[in-house]
Amino acid sequence: MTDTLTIRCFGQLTDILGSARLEVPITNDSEELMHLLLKEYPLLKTTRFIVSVDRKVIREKTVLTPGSEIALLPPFSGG
Amino acid sequence: MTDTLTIRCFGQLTDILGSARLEVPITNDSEELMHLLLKEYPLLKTTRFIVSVDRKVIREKTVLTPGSEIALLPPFSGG
Amino acid sequence: MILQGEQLFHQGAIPAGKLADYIQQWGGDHSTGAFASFLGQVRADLVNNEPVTAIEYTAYETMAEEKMQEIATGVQQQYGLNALQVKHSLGLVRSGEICLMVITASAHRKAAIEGCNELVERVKKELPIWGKEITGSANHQWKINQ
Amino acid sequence: MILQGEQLFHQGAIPAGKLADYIQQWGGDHSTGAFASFLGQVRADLVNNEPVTAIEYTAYETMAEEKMQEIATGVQQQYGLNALQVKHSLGLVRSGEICLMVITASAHRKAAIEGCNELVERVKKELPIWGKEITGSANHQWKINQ
Repeated sequence: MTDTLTIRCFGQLTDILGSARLEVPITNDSEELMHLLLKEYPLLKTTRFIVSVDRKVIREKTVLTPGSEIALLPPFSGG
Repeated sequence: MTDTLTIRCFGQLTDILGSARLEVPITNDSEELMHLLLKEYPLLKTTRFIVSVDRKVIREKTVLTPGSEIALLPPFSGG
Repeated sequence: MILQGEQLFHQGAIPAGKLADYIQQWGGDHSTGAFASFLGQVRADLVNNEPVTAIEYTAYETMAEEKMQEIATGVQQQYGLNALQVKHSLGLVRSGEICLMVITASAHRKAAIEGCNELVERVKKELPIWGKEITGSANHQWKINQ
Repeated sequence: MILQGEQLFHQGAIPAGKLADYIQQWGGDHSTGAFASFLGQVRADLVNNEPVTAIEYTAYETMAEEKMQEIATGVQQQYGLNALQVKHSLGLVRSGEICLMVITASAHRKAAIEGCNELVERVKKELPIWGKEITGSANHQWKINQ
């Protein structure tokens, strides 16, 4: 067990943050995580993104565990 | 100048009439032609078809000349 | 670019590779962002309890070519297509083989897709082409478009 | 037949010939009467007065593959498709090259065409894929789907 969460970033977020991965101390749920992320990485406020946990987009507060696969996803632009 | 009209037939009309071409004495217009054709070839009454003159479908009475390219077209079934 | 001076009709089944040929050729236009295509294939439908083995296509060729030019010009202008092509078989096409190919190219997907659909509908409704469905026992019936 | 166990992603530009390969392969199903396809190509649009020379695609690959399976299963059932395939590029695709290929097979044209359109829309809206538009002067901007 680890006491940090690794968060994957994609698209323009990798430009904005200068990295494709962020590390933060573990939080209980996705709402706590967002508070923490926006405090630690204020540049996140400059762009739109949604959050996925275990490869599913989440719309509501979601419980997190050290094994959760978390990602920040800016608007999709495939095709 | 010729005193007959040659009429091309397509699709199931070639089966019904046993021929891809009909010859009839010249008529002044398409309405007279239809009367003549239905009298000479009563099997034409057994199927639906439309008439083209010079490669355009006609919907109204059309004047004919010996040079008119006339065809009887059963329902299209391409594709 | 319309029809590129090519004939509408193709003797026998249309090879699937023709589709790729047009796309490669038209890809040189870098304002094109979308290709839509439709291929019609002869199905082994049951006719009087026997599967269709082939369709034999005949056409009023000169009228069909003229009408196709008129349709192509109209659809090209209406949808703002960069290119379009329609090929239809004449003669025998076996089940599992291709009898109709329609392809469009446009800047954006909506025009390419809608233009392609319109071409398919109009080809089936407006071109003087007839299909005779042939079954194993030398029987046949004339195809009816729905 | 769905996706045939193949990967969604293709490294670099998608060769147009792939389309013909699927059609030839699927033509063996004589209940299929219609193939519809869509190809997306990188356009040389102007970005800050410079033409786009390429798009570099990245993706959340595992999530995209899972989502694609879910979309494919849903669309296959909803439209009664005999087969479907979606391929999307990863990495650099130059303008005039193909970045997206969607193809469907069905008994009748309506299902093939509508199923193909739905797949195109959902691929663009729902798959976690990002395109970085690259212009000549080493500049870039992130693509925005309309």
